Amino acid sequence: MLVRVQTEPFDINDEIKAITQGRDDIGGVGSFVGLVRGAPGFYSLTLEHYPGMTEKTLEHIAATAITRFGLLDVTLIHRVGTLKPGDSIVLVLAAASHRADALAATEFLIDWLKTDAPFWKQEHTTTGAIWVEARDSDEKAKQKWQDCSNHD
Amino acid sequence: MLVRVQTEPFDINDEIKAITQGRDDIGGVGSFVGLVRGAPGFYSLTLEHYPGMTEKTLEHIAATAITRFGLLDVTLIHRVGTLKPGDSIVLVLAAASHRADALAATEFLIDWLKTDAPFWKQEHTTTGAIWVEARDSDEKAKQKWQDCSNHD
Amino acid sequence: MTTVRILYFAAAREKIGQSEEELALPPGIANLGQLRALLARRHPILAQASIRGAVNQVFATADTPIAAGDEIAFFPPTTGG
Amino acid sequence: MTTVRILYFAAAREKIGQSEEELALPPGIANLGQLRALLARRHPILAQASIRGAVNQVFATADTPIAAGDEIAFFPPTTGG
Repeated sequence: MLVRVQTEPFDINDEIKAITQGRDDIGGVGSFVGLVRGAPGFYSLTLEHYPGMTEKTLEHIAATAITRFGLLDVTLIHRVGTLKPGDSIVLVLAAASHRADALAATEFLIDWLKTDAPFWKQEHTTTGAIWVEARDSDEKAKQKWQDCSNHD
Repeated sequence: MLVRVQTEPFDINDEIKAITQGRDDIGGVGSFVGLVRGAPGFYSLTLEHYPGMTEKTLEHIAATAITRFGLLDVTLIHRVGTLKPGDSIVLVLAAASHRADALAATEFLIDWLKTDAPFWKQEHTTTGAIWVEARDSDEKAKQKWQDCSNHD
Repeated sequence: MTTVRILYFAAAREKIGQSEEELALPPGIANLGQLRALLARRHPILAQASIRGAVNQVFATADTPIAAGDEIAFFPPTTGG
Repeated sequence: MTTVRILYFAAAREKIGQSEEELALPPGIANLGQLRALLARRHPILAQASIRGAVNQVFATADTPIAAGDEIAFFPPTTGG
């Protein structure tokens, strides 16, 4: 399991290599890369986080997914600092023997990270700085994993 | 849309860059990397395909996913030739404005590719060469996308 | 052109012992099922229900029409990905 | 140690005007809800239901016990990912 908070970009190929190299029991790696979307008048965002709680939370989310989906490994990398439209923000990797587990876990991981990991986005726009509001849809995306004890 | 059949490995970071660079409307890229799993007595596999039909089928699957999930781009790369345990076989990338579409489409793409794209695996084992049998679970994975007209 | 090109892949190719053949389309052979029944006399594996067929690089069924110039293929269920 | 360390993040930090403070735990303050009510007198944003709390880097609710030496944090709903 690897969780990391960093300002610099990540290389997904390197991260997949890091979890797959030297073993031959992984049948599939699911992944998600989140990117900053552009909008009129929006030129950058700053990501703030809660050092310590962030790592603790990401480790807990990763461990939960490993148990729930029988994963072979998980990588969670989140960038902080100032990012521009088109920049990557977050990387989720879930490695499993079979693809269904890898893909379901990828969705689980990003859904939980969105609501539970202590990161906050402030957007810098032509009319000033605005803290991004949490979205109900993110909370709902997380809740779907709690309504049923197993994913199916 | 990019579909490609190749013998050499792919670099997922380069492929994501290729579809995200120069634009800022992509909020998330879902991906799946399939790998060769090891087993006792199994030392390599050879992937055969139907040149022409392969590309045509992959393009059709990619176009179907783009329409169905409102994707911004899709990449499908499949390796052929001889591969060893731990080697990557297939890359699926689905780029969308929002993560739910990107992740659902990733699953759709790999499920359909598994049953419809004309590739065949022959395993080389200590007891000889064996053509891999198609799995019922792959056919079922594809059918779940046909039972409902929309993914929810 | 009065012939069809027939391709075999994977286990079908191995069993049949060739990867492709050219066939003058006999009278009365108008769809894939008819062609397959004809070929199965020489290539018994084609009688197996699991073997799939394609016409001009698209999955086809027994009633898919065929005509001279077509590219026909027979192969086992796919196992890529 | 008879104090708690209190951290504020994002919009809460900006509204309160500081990112952290040290507080001697007054008698009668035994859980997060009680501490929050006390702090809300000085920092009205803490009265907002949307503001979440953590004790020792774990999400906490009003009835989560607190003790001297704890690290307490208040912040808006997270918006990472």
